[in-house]
Amino acid sequence: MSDRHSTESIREELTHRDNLSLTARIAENPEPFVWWAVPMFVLLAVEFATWGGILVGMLDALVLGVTALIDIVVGYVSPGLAQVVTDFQAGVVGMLRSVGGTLGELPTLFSREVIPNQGHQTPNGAWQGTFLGLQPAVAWALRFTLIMAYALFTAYWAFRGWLVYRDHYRESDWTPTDDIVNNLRGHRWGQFGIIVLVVFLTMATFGSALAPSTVSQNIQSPYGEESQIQYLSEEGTVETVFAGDANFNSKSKGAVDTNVGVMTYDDYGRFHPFGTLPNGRDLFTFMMGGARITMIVSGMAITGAAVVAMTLSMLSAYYSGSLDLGILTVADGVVSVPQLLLLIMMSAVFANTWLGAVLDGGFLLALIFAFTTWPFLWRAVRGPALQVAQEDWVRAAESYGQRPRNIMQKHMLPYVLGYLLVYASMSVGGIIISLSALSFLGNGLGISPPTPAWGRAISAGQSYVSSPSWHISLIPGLMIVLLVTGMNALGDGIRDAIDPEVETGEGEEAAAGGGA
Amino acid sequence: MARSQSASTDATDGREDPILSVRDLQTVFYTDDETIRAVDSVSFDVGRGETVGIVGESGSGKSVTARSIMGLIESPGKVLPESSISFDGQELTDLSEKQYQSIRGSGIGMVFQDPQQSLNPVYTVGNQIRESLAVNRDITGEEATEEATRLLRAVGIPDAKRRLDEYPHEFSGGMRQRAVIAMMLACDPDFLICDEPTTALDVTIQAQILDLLKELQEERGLSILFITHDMGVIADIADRVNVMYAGQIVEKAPVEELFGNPHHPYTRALLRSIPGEHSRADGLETIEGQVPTPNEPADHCRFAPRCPKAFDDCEEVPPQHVAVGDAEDHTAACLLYPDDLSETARVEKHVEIANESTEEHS
Amino acid sequence: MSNAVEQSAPAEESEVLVEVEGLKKYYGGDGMFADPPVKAVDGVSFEIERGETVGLVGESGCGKSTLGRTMLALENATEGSIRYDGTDITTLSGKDLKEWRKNAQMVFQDPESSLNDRMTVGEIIREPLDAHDWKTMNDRRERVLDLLSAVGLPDKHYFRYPHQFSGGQRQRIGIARALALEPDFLVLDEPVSALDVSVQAKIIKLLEDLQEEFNLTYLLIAHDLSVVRYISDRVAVMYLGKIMEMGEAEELFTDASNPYTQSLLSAIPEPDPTKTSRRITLSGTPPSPSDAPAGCNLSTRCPAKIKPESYADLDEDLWEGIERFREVVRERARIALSTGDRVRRQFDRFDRFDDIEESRADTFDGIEVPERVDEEIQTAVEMVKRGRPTEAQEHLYEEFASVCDDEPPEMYEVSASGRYSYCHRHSDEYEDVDPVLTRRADSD
Amino acid sequence: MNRGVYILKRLGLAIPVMIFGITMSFLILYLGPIDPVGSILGRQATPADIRQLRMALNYIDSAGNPVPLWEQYFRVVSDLFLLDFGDSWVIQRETPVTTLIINRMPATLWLGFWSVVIALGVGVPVGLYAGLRANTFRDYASSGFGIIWRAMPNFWLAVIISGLITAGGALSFYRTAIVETQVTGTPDALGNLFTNVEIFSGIPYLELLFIPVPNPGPMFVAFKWILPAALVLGSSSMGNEVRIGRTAVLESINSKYVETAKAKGVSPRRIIAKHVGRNAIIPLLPVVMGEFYLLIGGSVLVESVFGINGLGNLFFSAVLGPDIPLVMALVFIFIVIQILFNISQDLLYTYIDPRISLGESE
Repeated sequence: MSDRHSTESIREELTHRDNLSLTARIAENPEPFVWWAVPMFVLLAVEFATWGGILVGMLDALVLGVTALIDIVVGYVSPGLAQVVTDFQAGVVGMLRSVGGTLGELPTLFSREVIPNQGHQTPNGAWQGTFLGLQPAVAWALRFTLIMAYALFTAYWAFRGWLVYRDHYRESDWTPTDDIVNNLRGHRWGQFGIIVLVVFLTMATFGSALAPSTVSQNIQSPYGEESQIQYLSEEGTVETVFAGDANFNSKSKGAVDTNVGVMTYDDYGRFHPFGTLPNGRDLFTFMMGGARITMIVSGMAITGAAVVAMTLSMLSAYYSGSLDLGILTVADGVVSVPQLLLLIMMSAVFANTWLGAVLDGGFLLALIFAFTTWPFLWRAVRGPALQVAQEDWVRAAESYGQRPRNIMQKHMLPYVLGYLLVYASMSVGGIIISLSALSFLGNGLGISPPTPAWGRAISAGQSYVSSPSWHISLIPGLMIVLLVTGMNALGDGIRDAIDPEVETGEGEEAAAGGGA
Repeated sequence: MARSQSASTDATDGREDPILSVRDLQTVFYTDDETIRAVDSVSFDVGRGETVGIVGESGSGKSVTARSIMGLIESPGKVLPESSISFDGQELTDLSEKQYQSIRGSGIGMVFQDPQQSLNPVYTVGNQIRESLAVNRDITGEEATEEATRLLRAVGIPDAKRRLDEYPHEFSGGMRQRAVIAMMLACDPDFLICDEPTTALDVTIQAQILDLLKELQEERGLSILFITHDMGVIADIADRVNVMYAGQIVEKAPVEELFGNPHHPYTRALLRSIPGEHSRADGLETIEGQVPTPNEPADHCRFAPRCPKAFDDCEEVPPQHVAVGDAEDHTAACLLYPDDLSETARVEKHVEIANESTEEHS
Repeated sequence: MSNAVEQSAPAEESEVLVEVEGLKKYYGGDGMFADPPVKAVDGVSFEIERGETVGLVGESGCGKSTLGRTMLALENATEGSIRYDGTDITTLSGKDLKEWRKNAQMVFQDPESSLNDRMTVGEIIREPLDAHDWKTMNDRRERVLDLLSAVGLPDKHYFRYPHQFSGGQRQRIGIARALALEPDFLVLDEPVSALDVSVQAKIIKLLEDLQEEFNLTYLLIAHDLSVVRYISDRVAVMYLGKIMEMGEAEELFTDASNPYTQSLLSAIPEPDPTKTSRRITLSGTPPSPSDAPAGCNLSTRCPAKIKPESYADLDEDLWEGIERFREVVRERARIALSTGDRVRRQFDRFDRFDDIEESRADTFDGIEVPERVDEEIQTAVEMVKRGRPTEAQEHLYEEFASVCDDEPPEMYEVSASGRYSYCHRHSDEYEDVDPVLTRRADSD
Repeated sequence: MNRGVYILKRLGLAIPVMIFGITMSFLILYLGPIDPVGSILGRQATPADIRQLRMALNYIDSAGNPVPLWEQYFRVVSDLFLLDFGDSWVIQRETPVTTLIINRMPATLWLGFWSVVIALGVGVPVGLYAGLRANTFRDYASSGFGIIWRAMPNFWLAVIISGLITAGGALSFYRTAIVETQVTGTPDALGNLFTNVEIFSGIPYLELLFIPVPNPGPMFVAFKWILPAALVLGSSSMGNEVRIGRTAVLESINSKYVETAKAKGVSPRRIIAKHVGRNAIIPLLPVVMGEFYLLIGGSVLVESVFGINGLGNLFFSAVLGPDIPLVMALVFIFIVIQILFNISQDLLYTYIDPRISLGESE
């Protein structure tokens, strides 16, 4: 990282050239960029359909949810206008769905079609229909490993992009971000958090390809047209059966003879890495479906809460006084009702509205979580925000007449953002736990069945903890523990990276919240 | 005043049997990618009943010197085994943590820079003074309270008895530093290290504290090692002065001699960069460049890159302390001295002294 | 910008740039349960002429920084006016205020916290220009480079972050930022106090050069008197929200009139061990700005305080003892009693303050106390013991207060050069400061 | 500021908070699309029945016009503040809400009490220990323990532990150890934890006074019964305490006042016991007080898994009911308790940390 500029050229560049943008710099020296961008393009292209699919899915949910909200509000004022909103919604969603459908047709490199793991044994013992005739377990493991490796490598390559930018295109030879990255490089615990996050995001994105079966075949419509499977019967003939019927005979009900445990095959030649549920469905497939909804809901919730908390903390720190007191009262008011109680109340009340149907109830839950979480985040970052507002550079900006909005954005936000990230990643654990707690309680709370939700699996296995079917409750719980620990680790990592001197976590317990 | 004729003779007498004798003190800090020689071969004495000053800019290693003497250097820092700190005839560097405890307080007391932070906020001032008494002098109960009141009164805090029951945050800055001094006096030390005790205070309060220290020294025969960055303060309080730069002592001299007849280019530049009574017309002298972080062995003069009088050998030969000026006890570590020799002779002399001292060690 | 020097025509030399009149800045004090207001600045008037440097010195908490900030309209003045080139800036708001802000800027004390360290040096210096939409982007960048070289930093630092610089360099960046909008007036708030001596000298030199180059007017706030003396044309000494003395720098430093200025000056340790100046020690600590004395601000600590007529013959030591004892009682009056103590006081069972006897004995130890004084003291002691220190304080006040406790003094002109000082002793009625202080020093 | 005035001021600030919380709950319950009438009467209800019930529930007035929302609101809120909680609508028709709550209270109190005691008894010592042994294997082990406890969902832990204790589980010996007990359901021994000794029996009025004397037998049974549930309920607080305790100790240990105490010659053990200990408690206070918060939320889940008939379970069924008066009453009580806890936390601060003068904390 030598100085790219001689003193002469700096003055030249800064004062005589209008275009100093990144693209101009890349055009000047394209080689490193190309070396990075081409592999990145290939990486994205081989799984284009998956990336596109998740993007479209999220957009779809967002459009549905936001329009539904607007609809409800507008509905109070003018039913006619509400109709317009509904029409708009139908149009956009229809379009998104058709795009999604087209994307679904596109092949991907690591799909179950390319490396199939569902097949049946022929009477001579060989496997048919699986990848290269491998055992389903091996074929599945191969696909699983390849996808994980792909995802981790893609994440790394994206980071490489930053390195390329830093080394070749950045004007400064050092920025505070470099320190943060360096600190994280020596922070094993934080790295553990990052890896956990990437792995769970992979599960959410590639869930259907990671699982031995698909949610639709195995869980949502096991008696659908496409849910027929072939197997080698005890008589030595290859039979065809609905997945639902096969599920019926693959239940894990606690007794030795009615149990399909971890890493075993059922009678239909299907491999179950995590065993089956009491209703015979594949737990691993269920978990992957659960991962998707969990990551989407908790991601949306924490983003919403963080945006509110950030805006309010800026306002309350910059203006302080009665505005701060007002926000404090509202925040305390929200917090005064214990969070889980508020959650239960709100989701019970709204469960049957059609806002509750968006994303299988997930959108509503995300809203409720955002509403109950922002006060904790706001409280946690209010301190740092107040501190930054006292800094001399804020006084300096005032002294030359900078607008308050700019002061908050340029001079306060960057500092608070780090803390916000720390507390957000710590609170997201609370959201994940509470989310599965609601699904655990059932009775219309949480994610609506049959969409998989982790809490429901734990609930289903409740009576089998001390039986051969122990896996049903144990595995989903461990997954939650792993994810929450990972998010806490990530929070610790970011905190140590932005502020390696400070060992304290004031406000952490405030942000941790939840506790379901 | 304190430096009357008789006082300085006392000090000379004391120096033959110094209460503290530091030889070749080396304290290093190990970080991930470098070794910082915060204190690099520092030697000086403190005689009985005298005040010795260490003056230097931030990062010169003066505070680390104090902490090394107190045995308060913690990992990743380390006092290297060649170092010797002898207090009252006892070698401190060999002591175990437990033995050191008996030296701290009753032997050597220390007053830190920030009185706000050196008192525990959750205990009353009286409690903390009584703790000193209990630990060091086995005085407890009613007697301790009385002694504590006496001490607070001695450091000039009015209404002392009631003040005992107050918490540190109820004291003003100057009062707090007085309370810290009282707390250290409660240990009944022979030797007191003051690490920038007035830096956090206003001038009028600083004047009060300096007067107090002088008074206490006279009353109790204390020996004081006074550390500061302020040339004015050092001129006011010290009998003898050591000037530190980048981990080393570059010049030592009795105080009048140092201020009246400074020799080391650094000392000279430092004194001339103080605005003081210079009028605007004279202009201020400045020292170019930055104070370096001492992260490599001292095989050259660390001031050379900023020195207006540096010559080639300054980058090659580590300067040694040689006698300069008229007074005895005035030495400077600079290749310009002794100035009655030619340049080559001077350099040779320094190399020779350096070799002698390494031989001594091996 | 090199032609800036020529612009300063001699005609402008004596023109008044800033005129502060009766300025007050109080904090808090409103609301139902509020404590009395903190009087950070309490009635200050002075002028600054174009092109001059006025030093503002005082100990921490004396209100000098608040005064500086209020003069830049960073704080709303509670009372009084600040005229800048004829405009009263306390009345400005919105667009006008923003426009005015171009004229006056501030350099901050701590180079660590005055620069946003997530922005490059270029962005930092450019921001004032951006905020005012100054010319084109290229012009702004050019101006930033010019400013960098004006404060002695190379162009390549444009893309660096404040973290990569030492304290002195960071202070240069702060100065460059303050100069960006070509202001006439700079408030320098302790610009060198966080720096080492050798670095300090360089920044002082830079400030001098810049003043000459751009014809700047400085208000230099500092607690380091040697810096102020070196750089200022005139100096104002502040204590507890008031200006105690103001006048020509050299004259004020060599021939101060106000007892506070004299004590302050005598407290500076000189880097010259051969000098043994008489030191006038101020006793005790400054009272809190929310509880300032009714009369002269310095009356609780003054070394030249006027004695009330009826006690004019009292011995100096005794007088000092009385003052110290009043301080003790005053401190006790400030202690909030718990509910339990209040109840006990109602029933005459209060004994928490019995140790006042000890403090009295302590204070008057070895001093001969005439009976009439002793009586008054004893009354006060009894009041304190009954748990009524406020009454005791009032009693002592009534008995021993002089004009210094009662009335705020006026500003007296004390020299032909227009120096004025805030002290009763300059009035013809009383003996002047110097003989009193000399006598005091001799008796020590 | 006087403590009494301070409490008044805090209560004054709490009122808007309380009103906000109650209004929010009211709006959710009354504006939301729930239909208590339908749930109470079922599908076969005749229009006349419905009309009568709606009248009884104050949704419509006697003329059949809907009661305006604000009128309902004022009625609900004023009743709450007058502590008139009304009758249950769904759970037990026509039973006073107060009776329902009082009946369910003991189980939750017993559970909550032990979960706090266990969490404090384990979490705080482990956290302090980890801080004292920072960056050693033992620290990592203890901190790891805290992190895992924090990350475990209460309900899952409850499922696993109750599952392991049931017959055939790995921990089934727990049922039979010492005395045989159930581990799910409400401990039946709760009814006679205490014997009331009536000291003034027969004397009018005074006979109402009694001294509760603990019954060791039932008490132990009830304790053993509730232990697993309490452990689960306290788990996340335990994790928090470990974490915050550790950082608090570290912060205190690296402070200047600890260094000063060392310089006084105070022994490390005493420094930890006196100087570190009390300062480390301060940041733990909000965690401990915050436990209440976790308890209320967590008790819904833990009580539901362990089948304990406490307030958590009551709340859950009230919400599902929907039994609006019961929900409002419980929310009201929770809000009041929460606010009282916050105020007592602030007050406790003023006792533990002398720096905080009344009125300065927000």
